Amino acid sequence: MSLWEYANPVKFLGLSARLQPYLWAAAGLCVTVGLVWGFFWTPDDFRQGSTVKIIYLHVPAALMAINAWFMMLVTSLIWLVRRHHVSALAAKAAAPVGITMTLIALVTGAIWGQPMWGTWWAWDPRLTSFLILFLFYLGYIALWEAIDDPDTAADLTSVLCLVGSVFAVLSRYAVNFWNQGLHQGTSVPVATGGRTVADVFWYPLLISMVGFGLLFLALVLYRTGTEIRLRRSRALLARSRGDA
Amino acid sequence: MIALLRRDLMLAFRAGGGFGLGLAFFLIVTVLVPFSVGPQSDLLSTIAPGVLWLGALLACLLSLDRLLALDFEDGTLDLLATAPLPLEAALSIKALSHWLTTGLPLVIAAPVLGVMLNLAPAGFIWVIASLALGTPALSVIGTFGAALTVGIKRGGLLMSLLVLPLYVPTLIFGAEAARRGAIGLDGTTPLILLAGITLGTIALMPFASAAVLRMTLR
Amino acid sequence: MIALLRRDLMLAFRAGGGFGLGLAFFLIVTVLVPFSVGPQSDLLSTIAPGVLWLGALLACLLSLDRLLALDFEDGTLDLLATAPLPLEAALSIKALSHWLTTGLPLVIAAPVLGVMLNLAPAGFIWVIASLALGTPALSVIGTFGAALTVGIKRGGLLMSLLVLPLYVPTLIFGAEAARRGAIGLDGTTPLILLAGITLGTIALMPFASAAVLRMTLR
Amino acid sequence: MPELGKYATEVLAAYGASLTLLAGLVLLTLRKGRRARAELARIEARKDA
Amino acid sequence: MALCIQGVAVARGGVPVLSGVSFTVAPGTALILRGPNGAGKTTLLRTIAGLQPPLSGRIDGAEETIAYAGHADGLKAMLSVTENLTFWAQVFGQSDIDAALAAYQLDPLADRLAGTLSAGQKRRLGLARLMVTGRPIWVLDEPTVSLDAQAVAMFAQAVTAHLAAGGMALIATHIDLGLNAETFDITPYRAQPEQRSGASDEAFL
Amino acid sequence: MALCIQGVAVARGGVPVLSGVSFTVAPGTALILRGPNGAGKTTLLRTIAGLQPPLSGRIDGAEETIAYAGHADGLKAMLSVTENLTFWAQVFGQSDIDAALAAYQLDPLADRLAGTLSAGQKRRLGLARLMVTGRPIWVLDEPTVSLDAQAVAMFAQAVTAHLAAGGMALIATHIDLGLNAETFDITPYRAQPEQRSGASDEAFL
Ligand code: HEM
Ligand SMILES: Nc1ncnc2c1ncn2[C@@H]1O[C@H](COP(=O)(O)OP(=O)(O)OP(=O)(O)O)[C@@H](O)[C@H]1O
Ligand SMILES: Nc1ncnc2c1ncn2[C@@H]1O[C@H](COP(=O)(O)OP(=O)(O)OP(=O)(O)O)[C@@H](O)[C@H]1O
Ligand SMILES: [Mg+2]
Ligand SMILES: [Mg+2]
Repeated sequence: MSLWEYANPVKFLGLSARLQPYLWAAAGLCVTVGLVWGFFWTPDDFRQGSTVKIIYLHVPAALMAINAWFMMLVTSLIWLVRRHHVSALAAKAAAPVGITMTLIALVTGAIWGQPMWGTWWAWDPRLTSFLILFLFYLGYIALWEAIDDPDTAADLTSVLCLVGSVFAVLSRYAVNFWNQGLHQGTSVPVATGGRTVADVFWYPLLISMVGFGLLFLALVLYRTGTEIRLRRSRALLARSRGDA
Repeated sequence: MIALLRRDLMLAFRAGGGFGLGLAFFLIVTVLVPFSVGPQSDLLSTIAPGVLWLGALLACLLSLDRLLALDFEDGTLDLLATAPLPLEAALSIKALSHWLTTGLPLVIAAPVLGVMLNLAPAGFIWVIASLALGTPALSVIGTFGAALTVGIKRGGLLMSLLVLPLYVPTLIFGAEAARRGAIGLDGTTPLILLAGITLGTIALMPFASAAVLRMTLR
Repeated sequence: MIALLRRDLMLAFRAGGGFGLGLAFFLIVTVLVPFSVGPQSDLLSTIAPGVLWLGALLACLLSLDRLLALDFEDGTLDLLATAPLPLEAALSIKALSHWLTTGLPLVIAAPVLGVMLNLAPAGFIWVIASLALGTPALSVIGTFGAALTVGIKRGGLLMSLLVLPLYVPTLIFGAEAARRGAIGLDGTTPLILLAGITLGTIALMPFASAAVLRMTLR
Repeated sequence: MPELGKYATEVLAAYGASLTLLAGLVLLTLRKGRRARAELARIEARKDA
Repeated sequence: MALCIQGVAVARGGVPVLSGVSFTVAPGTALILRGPNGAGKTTLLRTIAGLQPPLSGRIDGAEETIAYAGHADGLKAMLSVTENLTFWAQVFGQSDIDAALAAYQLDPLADRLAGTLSAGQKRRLGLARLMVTGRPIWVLDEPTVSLDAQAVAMFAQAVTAHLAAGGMALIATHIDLGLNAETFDITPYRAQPEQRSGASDEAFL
Repeated sequence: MALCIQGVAVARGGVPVLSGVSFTVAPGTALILRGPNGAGKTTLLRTIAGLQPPLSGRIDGAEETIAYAGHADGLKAMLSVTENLTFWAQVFGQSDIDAALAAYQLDPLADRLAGTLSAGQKRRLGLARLMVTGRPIWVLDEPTVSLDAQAVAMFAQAVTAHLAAGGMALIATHIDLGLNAETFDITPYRAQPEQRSGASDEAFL
């Protein structure tokens, strides 16, 4: 049996209905544990004081914001190449989650910036490119909303997602060229090969990251189901109109 | 009256109705400013009040072309002109709904964008006050411009051209009040003048707009 | 190909065709800047390159909504899609004619407006060079945005929202080159990067635009 | 409650804002999902009737 | 009160198209306007509805008494049938839309967005709008475009009921509506070049 | 080469409207498509012209051979009749527009801006455009809308001449064109709910 079978909406609904209880439970558990641990039982950093506690929100949200866009890119490609509806609808479902994550990263970053850098906002490359990512999400969602025909909307938003990704990467380099920043480098091990935070901060952070990832998955599955049902309502209505 | 207002607001919130697009444009313009003038925070904080005013003005301007043109194309304006509601009242309502869906969100968003532009803390209250007092004038004057160009296909750019000069006094007083406030001076005088302009345009412009619209519908 | 270019240019020059409107908008925005940020000449000359770039970008943007929408409404696009001319070529031509009627006049007008904004003498050549290299990219990217929103009524503001983030790299390199030039530094590196973006978009974007347009026409 | 020191406002604001955003997202998602289910059920009932 | 047109001349795009038109529509009666394409029916009706001034002549009884329906229906695609109708009812100070919905058999469509209606259904909604205005004089420009036979019958019945209640109707059309009404052919009133007085460019002649 | 349609199904707005349509148009012949409003004629013609993909079935002989004329004429109001026609001729690699002007008696109007033409004259110009494409297959959607009797005759003559030169024509219309051609009624091919396979939203049913 191939993975593509789940591109059938009914199959997909069945699978996601079976998966979702576990996903929601795991996501709730990890997010709660990660955040509670981080908030209540970690020491303050000697330099940053209690503001390190923001990291348990900031980093997972930032990570998921980027991953959500990446997921949309992949599902858009699948839609354009193989025209599986679930794929397009999953991209549509992920966008609002992604934009919320972006917003959380921006807001927590801004709040963090005030004590650390003495300013809410600086035109640092990483911050700036996040802002641009936010704009891309906005445009993507607005385009989905503006087009009536669902297939055309899926096509157009997919192309926008592809072109937007290229330009988002371009912007990232342009912004780097334009201004050197204040922001920390990454400390996620896969990115640097070793990590720079102490274990006391790292474990709750890791749990929180996993939790945000699971929460993202659960939300996207649920929202995709919603989109499928809306599409089905629409199709049924169109049929009944055609029969009349 | 209430019916017209409610319908316009409802349409703005429905899919494709354009609510929030003005806001998004405002956001984008403000974001592009640092890219174009550079990221130095002191420079940004000097020009912040002006940029916020200019951005709000452009966002208002760009959302004007849906104010009347859609109603013209589907015949609603013809029918409204023959309805018992005076055209002056109808246009005032349209200006009000434009302000509610465009101007008001801009006023509310301005502080956030002010943060991004390093606006001096003393300036926030002045920027908000001047925008809150000034944007209604932008909507009312804009309605006049929209009425002038309603029959012209894709008249957007032409309308900008007609309306922008009319926006100059509002912009001058509004930006002046915001600027003075931001450097710690007292901006009351320009603010009062701005309020005067707003009241004057609200009282008089609808008559000009209605007169112009009657001519275009003819 | 030539026929399409000639027709588009002819239409732009006829009454209501929109030639010069972009230019006028550019002019007005640049004139409004001193009103909003205040008249100090050193401040103005610091931000002059950025303002010129931002003004040019907005003027380009606002003239985009007539690029394809009019042809869509009167059925020309349907007929062009069935004509022997590949749609990619047709869209490249349209982008070219947009550049000739909007971008090129902006490049030519920029020095005049630079004088009004107290642009440093060393900066003129850099501003012109960067605009000349960068505005074609703006037209080509804009054509993509126009193709995305062509079927949407009054899609102008939505198009701005989609296109502006795509303009960011072009704006950054263009304004950076102009800014460096104006303060006497060497702007060659950003200028080369800008040229790279322009060439890349000219080579690749028409395919994306044509694909998108085929989807909307369907 | 841990001792947050002089940065209490910032930390609490960050947690408050983020959790509000997350809760809002989840609630909106669930509400939209329930509405879609109800709508579909209504249409299918009408079709079968 | 009757609608009374006396010696009216009308122009379109600065060029006079009709002159010397006179007729009266009494309460309880309808008048059908006829004439070939481009004769000036639309221009005349818009003038009577007060959307443009006549070049000369008098129009009596048209103040705040006219409900006009032209080529465009004034419907919003993103509002439902009920919302569209309620809006127009409120603009004209009325509140009851049920009679209008029933007369054009729009009840089954009441919750559909107007943009998802077919052309004929849209037209039916546009005509239903007349019934919520409460105005005595209906001025209609080709009301039956894109309607099928059944819908034309609904329309004829609605007009008959309106007339029976003391209303009036002035209808420009090319087809037979099955109404019991007088016909008025505007062809003889076409403005002749030499008669064209009062046009806005007269001063240049 | 003939235009050959085999078992084609088409959809509009995601809903299949026709299925299993098959016919052939041989060189020198015309085919008249008939069917009530909303039957799917426009959708079928757009599919054949290549503007949208069919759901299923084959369309042969339609590559770079079709001149399509739909509801909109693709005319620019601010260009003159000659300029409009010359533009389309050049797009299709032709140069001679005199025959087209003559066939539709457009010579007296040659220097008028298209925006100042009447609806019927605009339509004549739109049809004249077909003659400058040099394409063998004309695919026409209600070509005679707003034409008067004389202009319909001009059109019939132009089609006859095109057929005599080995061309083909596929015409959707509601009225009698006075052409000597076969008729094809699409009503029986309406997609039935249970037959509706291949629609984009099929997966959701
Ligand atoms: C408002 C804007 C901000 C945005 C958009 C932002 C964005 C990001 C992103 C995308 C990451 C993930 C990078 C990665 O792990 O590779 C990150 C990590 C991080 N950010 Fe921010 N940030 C902002 C402000 C701040 C501020 C003000 C601080 C504190 C001084 C801060 C401290 C951190 C830390 C400590 C990390 C973790 C880096 C690591 O992995 O070690 N951020 N931020
Ligand atoms: N914008 C315009 N500028 C100049 N002349 C115009 C304009 N619009 C219409 N005309 C001319 O005015 C005359 C009257 O037009 P009108 O629309 O009143 O005719 P009508 O009787 O309603 O025709 P139809 O039966 O086709 O609706 C026509 O000859 C037309 O060519
Ligand atoms: N945008 C749309 N979304 C959904 N359905 C549509 C859309 N446009 C048309 N339809 C439906 O598709 C069907 C076919 O339409 P089409 O335009 O092909 O009919 P037609 O035979 O050309 O009719 P006419 O004789 O009126 O031109 C109709 O039933 C119509 O209601
Ligand atoms: Mg008429
Ligand atoms: Mg049709």
